[in-house]
Amino acid sequence: GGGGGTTASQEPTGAASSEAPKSSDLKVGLAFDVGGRGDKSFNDSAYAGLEKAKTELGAEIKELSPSADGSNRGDLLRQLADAGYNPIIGVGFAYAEDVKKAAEEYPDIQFAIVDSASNAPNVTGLLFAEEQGSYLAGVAAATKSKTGHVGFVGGVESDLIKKFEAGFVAGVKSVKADAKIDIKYLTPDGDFSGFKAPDKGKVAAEKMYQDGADIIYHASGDSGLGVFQAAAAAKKKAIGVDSDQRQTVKETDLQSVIMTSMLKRVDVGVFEFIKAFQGGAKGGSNTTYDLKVDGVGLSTTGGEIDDIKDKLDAAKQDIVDGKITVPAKP
Amino acid sequence: MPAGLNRALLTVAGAVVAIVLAIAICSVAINVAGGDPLTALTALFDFGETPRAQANSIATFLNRAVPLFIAGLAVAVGFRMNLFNIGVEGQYRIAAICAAYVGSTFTAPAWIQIPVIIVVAALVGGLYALIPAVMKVTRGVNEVIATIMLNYIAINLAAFLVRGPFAGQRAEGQLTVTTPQLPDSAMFPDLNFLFEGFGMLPPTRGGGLWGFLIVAILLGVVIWVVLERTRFGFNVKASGLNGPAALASGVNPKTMVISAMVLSGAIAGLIGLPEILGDRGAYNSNFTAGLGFLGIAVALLGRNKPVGIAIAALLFAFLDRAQGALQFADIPPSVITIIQGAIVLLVVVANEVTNRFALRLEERRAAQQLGRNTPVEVTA
Amino acid sequence: MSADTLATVKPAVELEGITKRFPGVVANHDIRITVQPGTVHAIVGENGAGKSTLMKILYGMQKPDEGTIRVNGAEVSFRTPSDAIAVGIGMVHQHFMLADNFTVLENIVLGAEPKRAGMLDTVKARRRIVELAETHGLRVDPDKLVEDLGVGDRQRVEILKVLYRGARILILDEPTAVLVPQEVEELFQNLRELKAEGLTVIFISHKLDEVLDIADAITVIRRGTTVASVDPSEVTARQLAELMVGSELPTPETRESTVTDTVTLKVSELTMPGEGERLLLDDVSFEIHQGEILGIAGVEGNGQSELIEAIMGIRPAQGRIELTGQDITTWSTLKRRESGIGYIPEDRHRQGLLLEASLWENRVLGHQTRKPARSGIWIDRRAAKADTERIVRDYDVRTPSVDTLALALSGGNQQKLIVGREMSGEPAFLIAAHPTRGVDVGAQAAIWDHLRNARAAGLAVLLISADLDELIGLSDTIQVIYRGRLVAALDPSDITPERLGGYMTGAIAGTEET
Amino acid sequence: MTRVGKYHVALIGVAALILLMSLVRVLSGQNDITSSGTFAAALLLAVPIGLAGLGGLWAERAGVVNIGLEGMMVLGTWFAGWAGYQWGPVVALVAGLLGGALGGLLHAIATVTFGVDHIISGVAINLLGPGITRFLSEVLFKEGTQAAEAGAGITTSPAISGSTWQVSLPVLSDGPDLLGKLESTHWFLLADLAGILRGLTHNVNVLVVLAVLLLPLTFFVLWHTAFGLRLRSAGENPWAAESLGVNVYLIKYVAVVISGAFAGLGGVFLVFVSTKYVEGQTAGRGFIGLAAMIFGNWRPGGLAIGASLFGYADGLQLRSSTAVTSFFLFGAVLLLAYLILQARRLMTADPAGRGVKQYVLMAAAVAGAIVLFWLWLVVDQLPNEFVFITPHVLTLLVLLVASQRLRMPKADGVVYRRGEQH
Ligand SMILES: Nc1ncnc2c1ncn2[C@@H]1O[C@H](COP(=O)(O)OP(=O)(O)OP(=O)(O)O)[C@@H](O)[C@H]1O
Ligand SMILES: Nc1ncnc2c1ncn2[C@@H]1O[C@H](COP(=O)(O)OP(=O)(O)OP(=O)(O)O)[C@@H](O)[C@H]1O
Ligand SMILES: [Mg+2]
Ligand SMILES: [Mg+2]
Repeated sequence: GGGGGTTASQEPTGAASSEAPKSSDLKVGLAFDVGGRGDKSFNDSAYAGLEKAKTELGAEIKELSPSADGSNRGDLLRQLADAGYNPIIGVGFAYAEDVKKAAEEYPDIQFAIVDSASNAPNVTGLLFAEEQGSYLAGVAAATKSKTGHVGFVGGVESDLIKKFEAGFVAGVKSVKADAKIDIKYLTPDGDFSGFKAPDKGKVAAEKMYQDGADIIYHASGDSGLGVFQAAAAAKKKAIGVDSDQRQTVKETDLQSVIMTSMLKRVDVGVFEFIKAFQGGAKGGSNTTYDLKVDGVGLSTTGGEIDDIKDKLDAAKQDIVDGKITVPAKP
Repeated sequence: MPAGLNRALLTVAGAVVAIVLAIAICSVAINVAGGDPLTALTALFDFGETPRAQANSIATFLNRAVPLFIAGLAVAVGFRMNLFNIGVEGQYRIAAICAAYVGSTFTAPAWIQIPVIIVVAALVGGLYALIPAVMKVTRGVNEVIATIMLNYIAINLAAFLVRGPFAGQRAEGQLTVTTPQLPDSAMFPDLNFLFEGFGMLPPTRGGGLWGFLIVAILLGVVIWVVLERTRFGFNVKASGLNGPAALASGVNPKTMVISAMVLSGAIAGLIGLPEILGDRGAYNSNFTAGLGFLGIAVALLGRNKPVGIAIAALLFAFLDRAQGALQFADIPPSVITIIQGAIVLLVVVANEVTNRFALRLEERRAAQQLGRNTPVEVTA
Repeated sequence: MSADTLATVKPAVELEGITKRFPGVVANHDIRITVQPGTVHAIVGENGAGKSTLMKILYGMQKPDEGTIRVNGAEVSFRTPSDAIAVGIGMVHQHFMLADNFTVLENIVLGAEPKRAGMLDTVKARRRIVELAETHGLRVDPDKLVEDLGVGDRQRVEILKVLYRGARILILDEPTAVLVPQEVEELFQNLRELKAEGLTVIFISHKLDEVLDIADAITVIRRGTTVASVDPSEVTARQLAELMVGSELPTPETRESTVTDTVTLKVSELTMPGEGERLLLDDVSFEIHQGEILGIAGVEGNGQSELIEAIMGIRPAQGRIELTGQDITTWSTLKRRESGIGYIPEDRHRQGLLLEASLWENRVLGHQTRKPARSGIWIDRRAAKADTERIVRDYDVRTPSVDTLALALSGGNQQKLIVGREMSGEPAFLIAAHPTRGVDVGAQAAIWDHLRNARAAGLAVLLISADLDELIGLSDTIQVIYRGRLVAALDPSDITPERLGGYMTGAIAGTEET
Repeated sequence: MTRVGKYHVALIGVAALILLMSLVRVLSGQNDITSSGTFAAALLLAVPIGLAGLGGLWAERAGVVNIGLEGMMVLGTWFAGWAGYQWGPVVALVAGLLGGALGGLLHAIATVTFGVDHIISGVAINLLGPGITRFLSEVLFKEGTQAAEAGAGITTSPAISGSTWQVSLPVLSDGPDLLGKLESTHWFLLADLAGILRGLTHNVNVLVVLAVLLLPLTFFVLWHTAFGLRLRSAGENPWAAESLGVNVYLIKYVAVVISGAFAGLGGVFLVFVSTKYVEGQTAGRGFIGLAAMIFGNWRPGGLAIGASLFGYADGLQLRSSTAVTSFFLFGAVLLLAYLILQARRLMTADPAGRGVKQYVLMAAAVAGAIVLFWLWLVVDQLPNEFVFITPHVLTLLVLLVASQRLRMPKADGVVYRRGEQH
């Protein structure tokens, strides 16, 4: 598979490329996960990669959002295929089966799926080592914590979010083996309202702060807003997720509580996949965006973790070198 | 003209006017949003260019209609008796996971395997609906609250089961939690040959038209017969129209509450099966949710009658299908939800207006007969 | 302004050329009535003649298509009842218009609430009500819930509602239909007092004796038009009836007795507990023989409904019920019906009909498990329709077809359908609760005939009726029920309605049957 | 029972409940059972439910069933978010109210003017609410718009500008924070009382105060004013009301619009809590509110109890997954109390009064108490899925146990037309 060895660019999208857009007959289709474009998160990040492909690779792009219940995911893929798009990207692990089916039905088209493994010869799995990034977040939290007590708020208790939890816990323990870690999920798997419940996030975080936690890592979508609010009210810290939330969150009082964010560069994954496709790469394998390729990492906006940069770099190096294997399951 | 036909014509006319109005309202919205209503309208009817795209579109359309239809039936059985089963949502989820799991525990010829799964789903759905029914009958707990609460409980129970006792194998790197894969004999044969019959290119194996459509049609007929032709159906209708009168006529309201609720739940149990037996082959955490709530709209739009529900389900599915097409035309797909809501509202308004009109006609006939004071003629 | 002369008093109400059309029906046609102030003016006419419609027009609930209304000489045009209330008109409706879950006080002040600082001034309202109640002898407790009141009390509340608004013109649409003679007499006493105070009363009733008793003037309406205005001192009830319908007033008379020795229904020691200490049914025992009609007399709310529902198995009660020798105490309603109990319920809309279903479906109701409506698990539609057609023929139900919805039928025709249905099961025992309530004279006679014929064929009937003439005329024996107990067994051949009323209200102590 | 009697019984009930909670807390060591944090969370979670329930109450008291509360609430959240980021919280409040009221108006037009079945109309509004707001977001919050600059996405609005006010009881729960100090002593009963009081009075959003005040206000308006009497009469017997000159249509319109406004206010509250509109943030609270209203027997007091119960259980499970297991102990103690009462009655009552049923019930209670106590001892941590459903299960259990004498307004859900009565 292609793209595996490429170094992911650190720049966010939109950075004007010196390379002039090549005119090509590249038609890239992308199907979002529920929530669709404009969610300021996961989907938007994927879109950023797509847009970059448009400007840098001259691709013609089409992006579709599923219905609110997500029942038409497979249909969207087929529509894109029928309309002549190739490659086609499904954003989110929920696309796994639909991509598999579609890939069987359209063997001449290349597919990619974000957050799930390849399951057909013409499917590329774009995997992210969230647990590695979360490990670094854990290291940062444990090092920065004065009380030796940190917390984790997960939006929905799905295996994806459990990866975040597992990495975070491992990271914290690596620094302080006896650290206390509070863990709370907001809704069960299958009930995605946990990503949209700032009030619940706030209640859960408040409790952790009251009990003495001073840094909370959240992987809970929009519910994270509540975590930040609780942090601001308790004058404590929080760690953001997916994008650099110190930049994406616009409220200044909340920005200052976001010590760092665990970055998940879906944009990089999407862009690199398209680029590799253009270069003739075929699917059937996975590309993992891990610390090695900076597919995941910590943001440094605000400079709050600058003082522990050495420690973080060391941890990162250990992971990249394989000295530490971060568990993906709690 | 016979009163019945008269009425039916009026109803149809009212519905058409309402749908046109709903689309008109949305056109205005689309216009305001900077889109072109005409493009949107074309998108609604755009089933794709290639024969394959068309076949896919038709399959999507019908595949969506099937669970909506079943959901509508489930809700309607309750409504017929003035029982508001808001809990179809939870019932079908629990039923789906149990049926998917039970079906995966054994392998038998399809003609055994599939019926067993269907029966398990109906049983579990019925049992889950029995809870609010018993609560209502024994303790007078309002079924609306009970089923609302049980919906949340069902979501959690299913989440627990699918990652705990009912968890199945999954491929490395796959994050969706799922029940064990059903054996091939459990997969409902698809109906793709139909496309060939119409001279279209059938979708490839794995996609296409779910065979469960046949079950849904059969179910519709059976429910129609049960509701319209049997004693049970009569009792349901009587209890719904006038509880005290039904009681005085010897219908036991408690039995009726329980049986109607259980029947409703049993039908609800089947809602998830088209997807599971036609496509997924398992229950997983991406299971389509919300069909129970849509079923309420479909049932009411179809006036709680199987034929009406079928039409309503097809209409909803037709609109849902266009979500992709609309996005190709750069129109926000949320207009579909607006059209659906507007149609529900306007169709019932139109229905109400025409109903009144028809009633007036009927009463006028009755009054005229009286006025003439002629011996009343009864048609044989 | 009308050119009234100073010499004559202005009429309280003048209706001129009132016409009201409903789809397909002319309910009122060129009606002319003049009501003098300070009088009781009766309006009579058969069912559907248009009396209620006319009154609703006068009360602003319906708009006339043509015609003028003058109140105290001034022409008025009402859009809503509040306009009518404003000029001093009040109406007591044919059916109670009360909110059961409200107190008497709330029911009375609704729409004319005394306020203080934005709040409902209950103190003032209560004072006013008590005052009114005392001056007019309409005693009620303002803080009781209406659902706990009997019919007589409810009627009083209705009248108080009107008086509370300071109405000078009272419309009473069949106020006596649910009252026993004593209560009627009490009501009339009140009306006379009101009249003496200068109030005007418009009074509608089907009981012509009452009309002759109370009215100062009578207007007869037939088919929506005024056909005569008569002086009550110059007509007899019979003449009045002829004016109304052009036929004689039938009386319910039993011919020779058909009572046999075979006991059809035996009820022993039936007891039903109530909410508090009081028993709804207290040790009720009686027998009905083949071919016998047992009438139960009693003021509404003394346990009649409970007795019927206990016999039907709708409400649980202690005691023993036997039907043709079999103990049916523990049977379900369905089984009781199947074994030969017919039931004409007291409230046809509530317990007797599916208004939004066709006539033939209403024929099936209560007979789901029996021929001809049933075949196996199916409803036999064809047979049910055919049998409904038979009922329509035999009982003269006026309807275009058996597929017509029941709600399109007038009350009398609905009642005839129910009677026909209940007879069609060839029951051994029939409960007939108010079988002719709200039914006009013609239909009434037909229903009585059906009951008599069935009795002659051996049917045992439990008859409950507020119409004492009917009760005395039809019954072979009369039992009086008072506070859930059977207090007297009377012979209908030597009892007057007045005396019967005395037993019913507890004024005459009962001769306990042992 | 007289008014005073009822009031006293309620007080005794509350006292007994607090005592019981205190006991369970001490026994189980789960301080969260009565901590100020739990009660603050309970308040936060109960208010939107209560507001939605109030919306339901107003409509249903006037005879219009309102299943569309969820949709109206969604409208409330969107409009509050949209107005809030531009013009601040006060305008957000007004806009959210109006948004909900708009949904109410639609419901009123359909049900009152056109006589549409109330449930259909409500269901349609539940479709329309999310549809319209999503559409509006797609148009007004899309990339390149001013809102997007301010931080909006298609699923969220920008944060509302300016802050909402919070109030505390001076001295007691703020500053010296006497209650807080008392709470941290963990003394039996005293600490519990302090925790509860502090939770309900520390840093409370003004909107919470407003919402809580709306309950007695509703009671006052509906049961003690002329307007309220007319409104309720429209729900009990609109024909009677009409015959007394009450404009039933108008009353119903007003009631249903107010109903929508309250649901919208619930939405505003959610927006204030999260400082912005988030798509899907209502998460079925309209339905829960409806359930709370039915739970409360169509009365503001009962509704408050229903909403509080739900909010409390939800707050507790969010704060502490382990504290939830104390409900086993709670149940066991309750059953024990029931047994003691029954046993005393058995001693005193005459033998004739003892039935088999009573013994069976008592035996069941004994068994139940043992099982619950055993569960409490054995179970440390329930699976999360069972923790999440605490409020729902609790609501069902309370409904099962409480005697069911629900009485909805008699003409609730009946399609009323002027001059027609069947
Ligand atoms: N709302 C209505 N719509 C259509 N027709 C009506 C309506 N109300 C009454 N009618 C017609 O008007 C006629 C007069 O009815 P009305 O109720 O005034 O009779 P009534 O004299 O009061 O009879 P009753 O003695 O039974 O009370 C009825 O026969 C009916 O045909
Ligand atoms: N709401 C209504 N709309 C239209 N027509 C009505 C309405 N109510 C009654 N009618 C008509 O009025 C006629 C009589 O109805 P109503 O219920 O007043 O009977 P009634 O006058 O009591 O009759 P009866 O003589 O049998 O007692 C029926 O023919 C019916 O068609
Ligand atoms: Mg009548
Ligand atoms: Mg009348």
